[in-house]
Amino acid sequence: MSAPSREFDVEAIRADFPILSRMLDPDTPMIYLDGGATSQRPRQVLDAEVAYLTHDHAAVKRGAHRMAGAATDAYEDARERVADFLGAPSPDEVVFTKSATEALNLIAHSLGIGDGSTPERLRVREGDEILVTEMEHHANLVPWQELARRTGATVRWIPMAEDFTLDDSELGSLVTERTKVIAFTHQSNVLGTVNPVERLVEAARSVGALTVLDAAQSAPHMPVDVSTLGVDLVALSGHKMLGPTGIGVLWGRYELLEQMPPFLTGGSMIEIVHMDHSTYAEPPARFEAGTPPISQAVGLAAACDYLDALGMEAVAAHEQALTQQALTGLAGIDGVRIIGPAASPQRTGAVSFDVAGRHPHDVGQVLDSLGLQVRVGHHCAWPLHRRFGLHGTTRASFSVHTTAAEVDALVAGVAHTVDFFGSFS
Amino acid sequence: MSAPSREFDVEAIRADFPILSRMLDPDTPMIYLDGGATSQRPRQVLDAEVAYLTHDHAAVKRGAHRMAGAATDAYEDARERVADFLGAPSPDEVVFTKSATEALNLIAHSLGIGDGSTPERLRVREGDEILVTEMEHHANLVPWQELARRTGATVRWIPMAEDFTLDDSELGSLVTERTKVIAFTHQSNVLGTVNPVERLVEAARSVGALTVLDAAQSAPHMPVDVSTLGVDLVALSGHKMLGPTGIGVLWGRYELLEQMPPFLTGGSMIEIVHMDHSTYAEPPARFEAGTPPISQAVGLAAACDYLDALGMEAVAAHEQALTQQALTGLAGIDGVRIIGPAASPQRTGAVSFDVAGRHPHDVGQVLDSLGLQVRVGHHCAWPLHRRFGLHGTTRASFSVHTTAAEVDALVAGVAHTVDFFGSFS
Amino acid sequence: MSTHLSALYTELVIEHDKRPLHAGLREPFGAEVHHVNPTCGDEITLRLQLSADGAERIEDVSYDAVGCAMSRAAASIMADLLIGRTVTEVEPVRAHFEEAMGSRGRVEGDEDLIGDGIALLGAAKFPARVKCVLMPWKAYQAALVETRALGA
Amino acid sequence: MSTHLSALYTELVIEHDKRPLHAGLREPFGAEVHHVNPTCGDEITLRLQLSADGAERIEDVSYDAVGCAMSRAAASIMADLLIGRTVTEVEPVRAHFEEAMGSRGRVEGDEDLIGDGIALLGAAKFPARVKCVLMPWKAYQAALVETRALGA
Ligand SMILES: Cc1ncc(COP(=O)(O)O)c(C=O)c1O
Ligand SMILES: Cc1ncc(COP(=O)(O)O)c(C=O)c1O
Repeated sequence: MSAPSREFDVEAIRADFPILSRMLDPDTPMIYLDGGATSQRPRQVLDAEVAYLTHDHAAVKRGAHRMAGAATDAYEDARERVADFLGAPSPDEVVFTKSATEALNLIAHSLGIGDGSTPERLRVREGDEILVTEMEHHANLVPWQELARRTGATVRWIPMAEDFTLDDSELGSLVTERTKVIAFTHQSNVLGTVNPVERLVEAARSVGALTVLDAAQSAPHMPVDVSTLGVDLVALSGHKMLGPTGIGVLWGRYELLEQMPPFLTGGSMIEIVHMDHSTYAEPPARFEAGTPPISQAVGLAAACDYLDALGMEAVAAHEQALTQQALTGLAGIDGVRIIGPAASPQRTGAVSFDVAGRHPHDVGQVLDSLGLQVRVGHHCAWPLHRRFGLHGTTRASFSVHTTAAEVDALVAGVAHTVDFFGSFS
Repeated sequence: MSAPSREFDVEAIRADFPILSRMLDPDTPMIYLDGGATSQRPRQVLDAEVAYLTHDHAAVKRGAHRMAGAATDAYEDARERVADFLGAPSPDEVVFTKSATEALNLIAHSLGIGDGSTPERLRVREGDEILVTEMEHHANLVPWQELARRTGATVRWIPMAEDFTLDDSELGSLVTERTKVIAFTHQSNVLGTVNPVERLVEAARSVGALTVLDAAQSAPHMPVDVSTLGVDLVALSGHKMLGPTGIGVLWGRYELLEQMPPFLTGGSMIEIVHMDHSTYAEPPARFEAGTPPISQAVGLAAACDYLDALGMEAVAAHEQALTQQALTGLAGIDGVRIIGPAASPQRTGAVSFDVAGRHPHDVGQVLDSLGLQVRVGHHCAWPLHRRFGLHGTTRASFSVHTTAAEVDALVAGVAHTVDFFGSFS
Repeated sequence: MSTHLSALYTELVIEHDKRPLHAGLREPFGAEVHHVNPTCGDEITLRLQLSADGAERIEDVSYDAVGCAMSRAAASIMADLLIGRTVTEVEPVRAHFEEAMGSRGRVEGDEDLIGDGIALLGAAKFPARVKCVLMPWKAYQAALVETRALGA
Repeated sequence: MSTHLSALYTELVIEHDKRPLHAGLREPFGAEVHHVNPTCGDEITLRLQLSADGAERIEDVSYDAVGCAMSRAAASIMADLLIGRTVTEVEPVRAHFEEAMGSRGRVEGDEDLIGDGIALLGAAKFPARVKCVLMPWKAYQAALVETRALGA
């Protein structure tokens, strides 16, 4: 068991998360190892939202009165805060959506509905190709399938290698002049694999394809700096990075956003509306139809503050240490197989595994009886599981508040699970 | 000044809204008359959300662990609560979206992307017509324009009569065999006009067209019972009915939802996912891709509880009285013209007006200096304003916490505004 | 070990999971259905064969189930309850089982009706598991509808 | 009446609103632009005429502005500041005015540079009004870009 870093005071962090004191049974404390599905919120995030709502709430961008001014300031300050967190050159590159899923849908829809005034680069059409990977979350796969269905384009994918990383040996033939988009996850929500962003960006650039990065599982766990990643568009979720549900982020290079047709339409995204036609505002407003998730933006900004105060490098180091501890511990249990690149030191956040002969649902049930809240199933990455002949896996995921003792409890719990089922004749 | 109804204890209600004690200047209390843009939240709603987040939060529908069970229960109970609030026969007819705007976009997109397996009734195609009204909020206009653009259908509209109600004299020729959809607002967010739902539903039925009701401005102010309204699909916003931002509702008849293609795609809305194709879950899951607004659903359910405890009939009566008080008071000021059906006793919620020779922005600024938070501009209903030769109006909108004294202050404030600008040589 | 857990994973459940009754896909059959639980990826393929005499006697239920112990045990127990009886006879069994499973533990379960199915009721307190246990029954119902439609 | 209000609606602003200088659309012009503030529906059509000698002297700024008192006064004051000077000369005026307006009241404003524009700075504390006041200037900038493009 590796001790948490000296600067990273996990006990102090835990005190910020009210939910962590929950008991599941009178003698079973809750051990939350499902931050990969959704994170818990520190008091600072809850308080920021409540403070906004009890002091400054009003509709944004639409009012001349002072409350509207206060609300608009809160909302736009949150945009600046998120831009800063992501290293974005301008807050105008940050679009608030309801989730990473909506951000990815926004991109996929926008690329399918352009007209003569839209640059070819931003129009996916019949015969074009969209390249994804075999490890994608459904959120970064199904919207592309639907785009392909609507336009006559084709979805191709970079397959998995046996070692749970991408098999990019055929990348040269997968990326062609027909490739319009390469969409891939930064870090797999199942495997923990961190993808080679630079190599994929280079391949995309060589044919003028757009790159779309699903950062839902990296932004909460490691520094994500859009100014150096080289990708064109990035999606992420508020609720996976200590922020509220109901908010996500699309980051995009301004010169692209500026040319992309709107997705959702309605109030606040228009320039002029007539009964028979309308024109649209500049980004980010163009992509934020209707009343946005205002208090949620404020909460997300507070989450960025919280994470930045810890330091994303430190967060990554903390979670890498826990990940290595879990990998080592679990690998020592008979019948347990790690599904993911066990040797990768970069990986953070999640460890998935298979218990021979045991359905993950049954594994999860036994772990739950011990207070261990882990996720079981295909984790919205069904093709990935199918590729490895699995119906599902059990996944433990780590957060800023996870302790080495909790990881020990996980390892002991899995050992107990194996024994438990072994005990039946 | 009419006294508030005996049963309806406004002072007790006000005590539930922490933000109402805000001062704008040391001697200027905030008078919030912009509930039409977004409502404030009672403590009960804030508390419900925080209680959920500090006790039960986890990802919904995806986990086998007990926290996921608690969260799923909270989320699905909220769906039942909202179904009940709307008189929906089944919670499966309630889809959580991010806003009324998204709900309307969902409908408009879904109707445009069907294929051979979709019933003709649910496919808008070239040559088809979509009928809206000239008083629509942009949220119930622009998505239809975009659907028309994508499909080759045409948007037509029921024009306004001089008395600020719909001119349905030509309804017979506007509704034709080509009409696939009639989309209209229940109550105008500018005029307060309540539309003749029954007549429009009848017209739609006579040609087999779908009816889409924008209830964003009725659900907060009067009973809305989908089991008796006769419409097919309804959209509304959480944040306008004392609930959180970041959540809206689409209600639809199950037999329609069941046949409508999905809009947003990704996790939790699928049945089976392969790399090259996917199949989709039944409603409501089919329309809820990704992690939904969980705590916001809990907050919205608490808002339904709050409103139902007051009783929507009582809420309507309270706001109708305030509306009549405002109409009478404002009509007595020289140079002030009511934009809306002054004589309609049904109307609730909002009173818009024009001050001769004064831009609404200037009117709003003076009112703001008095603490009166009213909205100015076109209120996302630009065509409606253009129809009446207006660049904008000033709108005061009322909520459960609005007092007769506040309406008096509004009337006095508008009189003061007229004097103020009259004082310049 | 928690009491919940021992209520779920009884010897009987584990026994049905390990050595499921009537498992495998057989001929003849009137209809075959394939059901999936999208949340966990569990699948069942189920074939139903009714008597040709109009009495709707269930001559065979054969199946291939991929899933957790609870869902596999549920399929095994269900097949054993169904085979040899008429659709009308088993309807109260199905209805009672579904009611008890959906009751979060409030409905006790009548062993005379649902036999070994009693062993599955421990799952009633776990909403996520209720679906697992009911999936074979949903598949049976769908196969019944289809068999009737094909026969008509 | 609040002091904020008297800082916004000075006699000078109301005077410019009532009797705007250089208002109306005139010929000749090098470019015409139309700007809209989508939040409030305010509109300005603005025409710019530069000297043909390469010195980029602003020979005329004519406009039709629909909007609140602040925005109409801003157009009036701007036109008066621009007409007769070169683009280069007015650039520091524009830049300073924009900076002061965006400063939320932190930058005081240099009357020598922006003249009557000083009267508009009361709006700097009202973010919703800053756009109103800057809209004519944005229109001028766009017209300048267009004039140059058409001339090139
Ligand atoms: C890699 C990845 N992408 C996208 C998503 C979708 O995020 P959300 O559900 O917040 O839209 C998730 C989370 O479920 C994820 O893990
Ligand atoms: C009549 C009407 N419809 C739709 C909307 C859109 O609601 P939201 O902004 O919550 O999506 C509004 C509110 O702005 C409205 O007043």
